[in-house]
Amino acid sequence: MWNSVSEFLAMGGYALYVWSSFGLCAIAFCIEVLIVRSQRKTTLRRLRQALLADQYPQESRQ
Amino acid sequence: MNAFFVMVHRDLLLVMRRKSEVLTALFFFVIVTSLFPLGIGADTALLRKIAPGVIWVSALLATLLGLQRLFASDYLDGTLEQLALSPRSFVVLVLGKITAHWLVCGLPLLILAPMIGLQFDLDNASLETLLLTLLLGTPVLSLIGSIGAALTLGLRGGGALMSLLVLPLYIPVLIFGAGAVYAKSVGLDVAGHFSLLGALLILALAFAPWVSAAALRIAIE
Amino acid sequence: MNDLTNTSWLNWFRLASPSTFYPVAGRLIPFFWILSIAFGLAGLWVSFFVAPVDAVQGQGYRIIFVHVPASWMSMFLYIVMAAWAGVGLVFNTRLSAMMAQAIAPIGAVMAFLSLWTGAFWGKPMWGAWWVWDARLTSELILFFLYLGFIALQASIDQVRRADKAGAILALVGVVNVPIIYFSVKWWNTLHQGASVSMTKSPSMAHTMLWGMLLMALCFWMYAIAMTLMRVRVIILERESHADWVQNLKEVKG
Amino acid sequence: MTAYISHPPFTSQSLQAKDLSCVRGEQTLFANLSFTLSSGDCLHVKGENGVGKTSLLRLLVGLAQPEQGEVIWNAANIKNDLDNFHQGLCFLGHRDALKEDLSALENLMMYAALAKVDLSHETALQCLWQFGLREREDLPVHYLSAGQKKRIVLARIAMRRAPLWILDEPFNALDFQGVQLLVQLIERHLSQGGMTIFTGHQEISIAGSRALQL
Repeated sequence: MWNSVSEFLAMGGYALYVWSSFGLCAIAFCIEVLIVRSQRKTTLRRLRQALLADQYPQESRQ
Repeated sequence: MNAFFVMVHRDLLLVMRRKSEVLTALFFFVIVTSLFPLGIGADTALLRKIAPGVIWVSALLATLLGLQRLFASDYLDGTLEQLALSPRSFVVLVLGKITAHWLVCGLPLLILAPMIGLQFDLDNASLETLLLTLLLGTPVLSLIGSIGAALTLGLRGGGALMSLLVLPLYIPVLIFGAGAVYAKSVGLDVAGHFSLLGALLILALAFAPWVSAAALRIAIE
Repeated sequence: MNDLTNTSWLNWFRLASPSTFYPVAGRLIPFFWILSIAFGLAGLWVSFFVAPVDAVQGQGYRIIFVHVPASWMSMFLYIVMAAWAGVGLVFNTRLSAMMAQAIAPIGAVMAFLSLWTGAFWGKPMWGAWWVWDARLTSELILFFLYLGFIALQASIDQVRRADKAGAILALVGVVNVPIIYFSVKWWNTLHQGASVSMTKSPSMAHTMLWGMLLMALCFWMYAIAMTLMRVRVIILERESHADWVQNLKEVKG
Repeated sequence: MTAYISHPPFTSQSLQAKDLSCVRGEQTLFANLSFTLSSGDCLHVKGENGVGKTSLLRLLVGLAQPEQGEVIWNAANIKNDLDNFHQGLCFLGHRDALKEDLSALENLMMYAALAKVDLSHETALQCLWQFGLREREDLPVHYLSAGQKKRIVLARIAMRRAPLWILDEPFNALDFQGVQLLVQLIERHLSQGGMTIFTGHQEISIAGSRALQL
């Protein structure tokens, strides 16, 4: 199909459009994964703090 | 049916007592439509072409403006709870309120539209089609809009949120309404448009009051 | 007979409780990630190295291998979201409402990608970034419906009301989507005559279909993995007071 | 007190709460609360602020769903047939639920129409006068004082022929006379086989009423 890497990258003159389409999808998916992972981290941290606060009520109440 | 007329009578009575709120929505309709020639220029051929679209979009926005008050005052003074708990069927009462809103915010648009048609130099045939589409379309706007009003009842920023929820659902009515006038001006047959507008009206009449009542029950929980 | 349904129904509903669903979802996520990557690699291989060049549109047509799956998924996910929301409304199960809330952002991303890849497609083929093509316009409206759902759920504080209001909006939306698609298509033919459709290029090579199908499966597996990841976060946020959350190893740690 | 709007006594009915529990946000307000109310009973729900009195009433009325447990009206869960339950219910919430722009008479007539009670003009006026609203019946409600507004609500309750009254802090904003009026109204309602549940911090002595401490 492609006889050289540069021809593959040129994508018959449509390089900008084809690669930005695929690139955009890849980036969108990665961003979404990162967002959800960071949400998970912050939620877990908040839960841990709440747990610690419960375990030492006197200390947290002073 | 008595409950329906009780609600319509009460809401019209309330509107008569406080005319200012209603007139703002109608003035809004007139002002928005007369802005377009100022923005686009007075070339009558062009104005005649965009007239149906402009009038229909302004009707959409005017109805949306009027919808915010549909349930808000009853929600604030506790009457909505009493309506939900009254022996009458809540859905019929909600339909009564929607009809009252249409009589106050939808019908006057029909009366104002010819005046605006003159501004846009619309010929009689297009004007007549426009009035018929508005007659069929504005009740659908009130019905679908009531769902948005019920869902966003009591929320901060409810107005903007309601337009985000409701405007996409208005698109079919806008397309068939404005499309009918365009088709008429181009000489195409408009029977298809009117039957579709009628279908939308029947669908909205069948579902909207029931869905709005369910959304209201959730809002006052 | 009734003890059979009894047990099968029982563990089905037991699975529906967040505390049992949370670990199950945790184990499923890597499985779907592997599937998504596998289908993705196969799809990319077919779309770039197997599918022939298009006679009319040259190499540029390969954008359909992302554009069409994204459109399919945006539509499919809206229906799945509305289904979960409907189940949540009827059976009053909290987990289904959480699933609907978890699916919405992914559907919105798919619609967003479909719009942008459609624009990248339109520029070389028709010379304009945005074309009032029937499908693209309907996709834009579907994107607004997603935004409406997410905005409504975000602006309601009480969780119970947010779930139910979102469910009603999703069900109203799912009834309106076909009407909107039909009316936009009607509007499009009225004003412009039949527009150039993207996928109906004359010789739809067999391999092109395979390319799109594989990429669609990749997007689907990705969507499931993302839904499960997001729903686990939602479960943690909503059940933060439940004691099963507190002695989770991630929390006790 | 001249004759009220007279109506025949009620048939025997019963309201039963079966291990109700209510959660607001993350906090459980009360759990497995049960009681039974039959004709002629009166229940005074007591408890300091925020303990869940209003939430309990909203559960009993069907405005909200309980976390667990059920509310049974005449041996049928209210969830199954809400409309039928509402035929026999008169609920008074925190807010007076009166339209400020309408007059006292218009408000009363509207509620009569909603309650399927055909109230003639004279009886409506009669009813308003009994509750001390003489010459104020045509005044828009927002000119009236809180006590006077509450008296319109009392007129609404008296006019409404419902066996079950659920009143949320009905004695607020009422002067001494108003309190006596309401007590007599409730006692008369009980003597006719009606039922009443009410909340309130005032010490109210109603014959045969029992207290429920939340």
